[in-house]
Amino acid sequence: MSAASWLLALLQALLFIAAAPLLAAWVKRVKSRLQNRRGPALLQPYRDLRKLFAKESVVAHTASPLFRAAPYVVFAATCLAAALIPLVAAQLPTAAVADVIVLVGLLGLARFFLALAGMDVGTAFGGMGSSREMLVSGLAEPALLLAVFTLAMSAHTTNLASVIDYVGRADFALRPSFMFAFGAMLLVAVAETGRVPVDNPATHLELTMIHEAMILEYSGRHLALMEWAAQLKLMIYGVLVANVFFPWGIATELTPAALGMGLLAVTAKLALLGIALALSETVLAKMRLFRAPLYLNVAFLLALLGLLSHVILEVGA
Amino acid sequence: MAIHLQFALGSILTLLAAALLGFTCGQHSSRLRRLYFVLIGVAGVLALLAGLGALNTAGPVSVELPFGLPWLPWQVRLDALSGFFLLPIGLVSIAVSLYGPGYVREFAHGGDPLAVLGGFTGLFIIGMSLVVLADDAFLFMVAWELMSVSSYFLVAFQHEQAANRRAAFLYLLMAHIGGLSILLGYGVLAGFGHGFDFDSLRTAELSPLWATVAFGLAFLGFGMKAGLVPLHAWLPEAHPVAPSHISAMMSGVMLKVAVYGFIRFVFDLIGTLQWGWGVAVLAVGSVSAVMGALYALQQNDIKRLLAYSSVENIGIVFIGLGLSLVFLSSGHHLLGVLALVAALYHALNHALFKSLLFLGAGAVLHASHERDMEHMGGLLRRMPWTGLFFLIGCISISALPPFNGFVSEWLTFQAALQAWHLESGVLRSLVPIAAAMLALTGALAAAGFVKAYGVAFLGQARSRHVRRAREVSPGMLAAQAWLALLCLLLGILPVPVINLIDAVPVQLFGSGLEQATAHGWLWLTPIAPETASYSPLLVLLALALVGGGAYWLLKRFGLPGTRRADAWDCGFSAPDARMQYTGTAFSQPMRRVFRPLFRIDEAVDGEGEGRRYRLQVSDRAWALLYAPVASGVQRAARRITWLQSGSVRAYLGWSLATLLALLWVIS
Amino acid sequence: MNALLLTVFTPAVGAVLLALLPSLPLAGWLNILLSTLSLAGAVGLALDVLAGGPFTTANFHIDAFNVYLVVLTAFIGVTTSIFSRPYMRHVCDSGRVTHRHMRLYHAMFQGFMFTMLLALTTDNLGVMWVAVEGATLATVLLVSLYRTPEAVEAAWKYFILCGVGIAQALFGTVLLYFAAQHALADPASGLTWTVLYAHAGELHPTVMSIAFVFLLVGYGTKVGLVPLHNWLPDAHSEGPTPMSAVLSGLLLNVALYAVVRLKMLTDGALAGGDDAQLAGHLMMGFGLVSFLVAGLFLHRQRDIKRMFSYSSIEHMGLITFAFGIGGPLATFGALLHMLVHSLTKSAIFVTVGHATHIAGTQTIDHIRGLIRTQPAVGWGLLLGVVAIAGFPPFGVFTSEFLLLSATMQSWPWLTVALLVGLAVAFAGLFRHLHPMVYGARPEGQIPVSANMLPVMLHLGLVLWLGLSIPDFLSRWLDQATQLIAGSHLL
Amino acid sequence: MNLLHLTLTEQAVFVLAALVLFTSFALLAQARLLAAVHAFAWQGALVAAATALMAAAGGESHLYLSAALTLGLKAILIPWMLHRLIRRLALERHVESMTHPALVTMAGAAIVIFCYWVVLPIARLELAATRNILAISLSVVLLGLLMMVARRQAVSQVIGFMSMENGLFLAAVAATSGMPLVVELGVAFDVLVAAVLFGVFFLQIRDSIDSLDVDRLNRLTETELEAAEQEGER
Repeated sequence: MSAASWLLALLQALLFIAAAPLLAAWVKRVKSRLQNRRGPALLQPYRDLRKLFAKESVVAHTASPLFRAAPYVVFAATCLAAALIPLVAAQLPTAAVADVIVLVGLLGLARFFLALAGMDVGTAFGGMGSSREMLVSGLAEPALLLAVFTLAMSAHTTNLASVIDYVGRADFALRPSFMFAFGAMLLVAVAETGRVPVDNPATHLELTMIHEAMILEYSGRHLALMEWAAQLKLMIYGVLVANVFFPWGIATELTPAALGMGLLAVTAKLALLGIALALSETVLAKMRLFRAPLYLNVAFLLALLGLLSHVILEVGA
Repeated sequence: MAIHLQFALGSILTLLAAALLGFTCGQHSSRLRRLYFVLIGVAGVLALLAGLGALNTAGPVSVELPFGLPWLPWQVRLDALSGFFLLPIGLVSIAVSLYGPGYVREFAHGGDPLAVLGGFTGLFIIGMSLVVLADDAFLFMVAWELMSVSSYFLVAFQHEQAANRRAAFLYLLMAHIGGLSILLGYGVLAGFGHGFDFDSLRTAELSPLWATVAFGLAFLGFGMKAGLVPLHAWLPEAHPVAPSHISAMMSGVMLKVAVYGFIRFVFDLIGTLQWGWGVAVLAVGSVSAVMGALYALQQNDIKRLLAYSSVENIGIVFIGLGLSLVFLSSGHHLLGVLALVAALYHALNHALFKSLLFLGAGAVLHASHERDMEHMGGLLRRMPWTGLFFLIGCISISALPPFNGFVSEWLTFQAALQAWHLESGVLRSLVPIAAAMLALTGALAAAGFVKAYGVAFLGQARSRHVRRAREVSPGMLAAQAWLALLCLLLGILPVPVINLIDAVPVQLFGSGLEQATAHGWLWLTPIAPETASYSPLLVLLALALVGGGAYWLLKRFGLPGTRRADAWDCGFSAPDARMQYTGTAFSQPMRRVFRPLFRIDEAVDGEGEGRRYRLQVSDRAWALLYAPVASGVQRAARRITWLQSGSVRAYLGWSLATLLALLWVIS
Repeated sequence: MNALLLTVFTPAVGAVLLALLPSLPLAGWLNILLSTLSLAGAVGLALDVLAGGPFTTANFHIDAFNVYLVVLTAFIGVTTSIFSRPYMRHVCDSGRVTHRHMRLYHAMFQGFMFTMLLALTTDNLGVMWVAVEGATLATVLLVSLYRTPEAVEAAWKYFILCGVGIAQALFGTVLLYFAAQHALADPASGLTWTVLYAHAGELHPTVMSIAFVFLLVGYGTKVGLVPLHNWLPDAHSEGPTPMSAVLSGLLLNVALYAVVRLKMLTDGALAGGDDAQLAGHLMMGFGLVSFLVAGLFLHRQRDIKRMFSYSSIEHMGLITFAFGIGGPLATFGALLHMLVHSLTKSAIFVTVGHATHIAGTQTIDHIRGLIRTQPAVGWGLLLGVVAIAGFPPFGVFTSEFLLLSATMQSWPWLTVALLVGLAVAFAGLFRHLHPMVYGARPEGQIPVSANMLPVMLHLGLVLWLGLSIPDFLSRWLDQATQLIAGSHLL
Repeated sequence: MNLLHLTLTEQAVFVLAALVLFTSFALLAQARLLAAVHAFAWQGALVAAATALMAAAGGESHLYLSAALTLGLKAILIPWMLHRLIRRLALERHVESMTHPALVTMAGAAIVIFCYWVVLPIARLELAATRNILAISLSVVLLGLLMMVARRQAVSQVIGFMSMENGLFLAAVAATSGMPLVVELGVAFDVLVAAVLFGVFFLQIRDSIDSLDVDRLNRLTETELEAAEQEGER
């Protein structure tokens, strides 16, 4: 891999990280429009981040060093995960560093520290949030990996770039396995990014919180990093869904034109996804916590069906 | 005699000396005690050297010991497989030798004579080393049972509590039954191979049926020792009640010895594999992994939690072995090797982080005399180093990058994802499901260790003992540091490690896993670079870079600092320790979701102020497997008492009847 | 020859001496001395045989097989007498027996040794019968030594059952003699084992098979084969502990020795017939049944000595089974198992004796925390039971390993039964053992003066045998195997 | 084979053997102790007589000795000792209540037939003229055993035991015209000692359970343990 491609990868990662708040803002805005509100400006999240960075951060007396280290770990892990995902160009050297399983692992690392941080101060809410987060993710992760495996087994690789490459090159075919995997992926994405109907990012009622409950004690720069990581996570799942299942337009060779094309394509896809998410969040209501397992079982079932249909229908035995 | 074989025997002799020293003058003087642990450490180093030597030597080396039966002398053989399993023995022994002097001090004051502890610890390690080195079924069984018995004495070490006695009894019973079935398995092979030395066992020509019988017996025996569901129920009883460094040995090393036995028996001795076995192992492994993780999540005794997580990790190892069996039996040699390497790697990893965690738990026990996590909390600020090492252990065992647990699980995943190579569609669909179970296991394990660490080390202290806890002695910390360091190294440098392990498949099947390490020490590419590749070192660096970078930036552009304040109290009184989320509460959602898998006895006793919430989560294996067998034996025993009615006339009647019956028979 | 006389007749003289000797302390020592003399003779005898091979005199026949048991018997006689001196003193001081009874005890101890050695060494099956019966008569009064109702009852059952059994054996002997008379040139030597064995082929098969049934049931009663075993637990549990030690360490062996000798004759007579293996099959059946049933009985014991007597039944069953299988490997294993079982079991009974003194009772429920009270006794018992349960590195494991592999070769499916039996028996032993040795020390429980030398000696030997079988012993056993199974193992 | 082919002495021996068999049935059916002892004495005497006749017929002199032994022991000494014991234990009037005496007798008959069936193959080999007596003696042995099973009285058990010994003597004499002398003596010695010990035991038993009912010797058993357990369960 040439230095140029490394540079490109770096740029792409930076772009990814920079664009994450924008996606969140876009979803918020569309949602409020759908609810006949004007909603915040698209740049609002950036203003929030700047404000938080400017504030001093308040740490509880009972907090341990881990409490202060966690935000950096979470942020770093999430950024790294983001850097692994082809955003505009498929062929990137980062793919050699880690594949999709490592990606899931990195998200897991972020979650691990997030949950620990939630329990560190020793309030009831933090623990509650961590417990619920681990439940949801614990049930979501197998479904996610199973969906990924479906792709991986069709593409014979767990290397994201190669998967995208494979799906992109393959002449168009109606693949039941992809259909199911896509469904599963969507459900998991919603659950993992803490959106309605599993969690509600906008809630301020402690007892219903999951993600918010874990970062309840955070403030200032720590909170900023946590928020940013959350927005990154949303973006990650968005790009995964968008680029893996619909790799149309993604740059396969490193010419400016192709890259520009890829950028446009991914922007459009993400915009559409954002609208879809906003729609679902408008029409759906948050579920009780113990409905979430059922929801995730559906996701797992879909992923499993995807796998089996791949084995039975597409390969044939 | 080859130098590394000399090392191996040397370590055994050293251990023998240590055992004698322990038996004779264990508790008398602290200097002798220190000498004892030095000997253990030396033995560990020798075992380590022997293992490394064997992994770097082309062929096996063997020697006969002047013991055993006249026509069946003890034969010792050191090949790559044995060498590999000498590594965990050596590494953990070293850790124990560092840890022991500080830890056993508390027993010196109690009524427990250290002689028993010291002596049997030595014999225990000797047993494990000999099992790995044995080259004939007789020595193997002797060493195996020596391992079981000596560890049994260690489990029963603190025998004042009835629970420990019961655990010890159960442990020895299970070990005995398992040992008998292994013996029978060897008997089957020997019946066809005409001889009990491994060479003649290898030559045994078995019909598929008899091969399956032998496999079944071995799987039963070794699986029972390794603690596979549903035979696992003794394990979480026995491992926790031993002194912590012994628990570390048992969970960390002894289970690996069981895995070694299984590999030796099935992959080496039986030789011709059948895919049905692979499916069976895969299924049992997956179930063990998931059940182990779920039960671990429900435990509040920290050592029990660790023991159950051993069940889980052994399950993962067996998933790898099952995959290997499936691939090898269906002719996909390379993939079989990959799965085997993954299993071995995970076995080694588990030895490291499980010992690390048990030593950490022991340190907590030592400092606070507390095993129940519901009474802990806030230990990170009182025991920062122990806390740090325990955190590393938790991350590793939760299979999170860039630590070692992740590498082996990643390899297992990679092997599973090659299922599309398989011809049979059934296998093609079964294998990925096993992979999904593995994923579920990983997530549950993460949840379990978030609970363990969060409840025990974070938050506020929940009891007086814990509030008084202080950091433990440097020796004990050094032991943990050593293992933690190894966890990190095996996590970020997988390629050299795999180069080392590679000798095992090379000597077993003639070819190894070259392509995995073909692209330099930095890139791990199990199949091919475009299929999957992983470079944990870069991942670690990138993490450090981003995290450190963010930290540096925030410091650099001098943003306002940090203020300490009370935690958010929702406008009520300041939160105290009793308001924290308890471990029971933490695991409640999982308990509710997976309710059918547990036997839950839940109640609220009392009224008003004195109300108490009581929760008893017990293992279904008891009711479903153990109790029926026990009651069956009891019933049979009660049935036959009429033989002995006490009346002499009845006895004479027996005599007469026997006589007449026999005369009838022969006429 | 002198060695033989020394071995066999020292006890006979000793019995008379001890019966006349009034002083009790002296008697204890004299008892030890006599046993040692007899052991010395036995060792000399063994050296003769190992050097010059088997020899036969007017009434005696010594070969590798019985000299092996002679040495074992004499050795255990010595260690038991060492143990019994302080033990019986303690009993006497506690006033459970009078001085007259002590004299009886010592005299009968030697008398018993005499009958055992005579039964082993004689060449005449009739004399062997007389000696075995004599052994019953010698021990029966010792079983009722304590005069408790249980003791008397146990003695009565012992007496009646063994008497009947031995009568049946006599009938078998008569039939044997009957068969011999028509096969041999000189009918007068019709009970001489060597002659019979030489002409075994000419004995009439039908008569021999009927005779063997009677002999098996008869001597089997003394071996303690289920369902003829009922006297054994009672006698062991009620008699004084040294008696239990020799009973289960020696008497059972000697009875089994008789059975094996007669099996050799029967096999010779039946050879070539349609049921050539009849004797072997009968023994296997009895052995297996005894093995399994005894294992189950272990679970329900409340008296510690009773429990271990059941374990004796179990092991005798195993040995009988092995002899029944025949073949060099099984026979070798059986001989080895006889040795290690006798050593281990008598060691266990020694520790049990001390344990009962510590706790002041034989009831398992009241024996607690031995290790805390008196580590030597507690660990002795624990290790002894670990050994008897067949854990390496103790020798019992070696012999069981051999027996299992022998079974695996000839009767693969029976190994399952054996393993189940072993597991059941193990569970039965340890569930009772655990609370006895472990746990906190009950208040008011004090150590007693215990001489653990015999225990250490026995367990040490068993450990040695488990680690490696010395060359001379393996050759010795191999000669015996060759005698019994007809072919060498080594 | 035909009885007429035998000499008169042999025929006499057969008669005596039949009488011995009859006596053991008498023992089996006899409820009164003293009468049983007498019957036993008669049995001994008959065996002795049979032995003597055999000696006369076969001209084996050492059989006279064993005949004398039998007479002395079985017909005189042991009955006398039993007599003394019974009187010492004040059991002259003791009448044993037997359960189903008829059944026991039938069983005895069955045993006799069974024994004949067992011994038949031996009898077929034309070995010794008196071999048929083997069947009789075997039945006597087993009838003695049956008697021990049927009787709950210690004394009558001993009588049963002793009559077993009679059967054995008879067998030895009939089948093999006597055992080697050393064996004969040894057996006789053992029987004597046994008789003495029995005497001792009667007293011990009487002291311990002040009765000689062996069914009351049932302390040592496994089953009562179970009963206790069920008590506990309830």
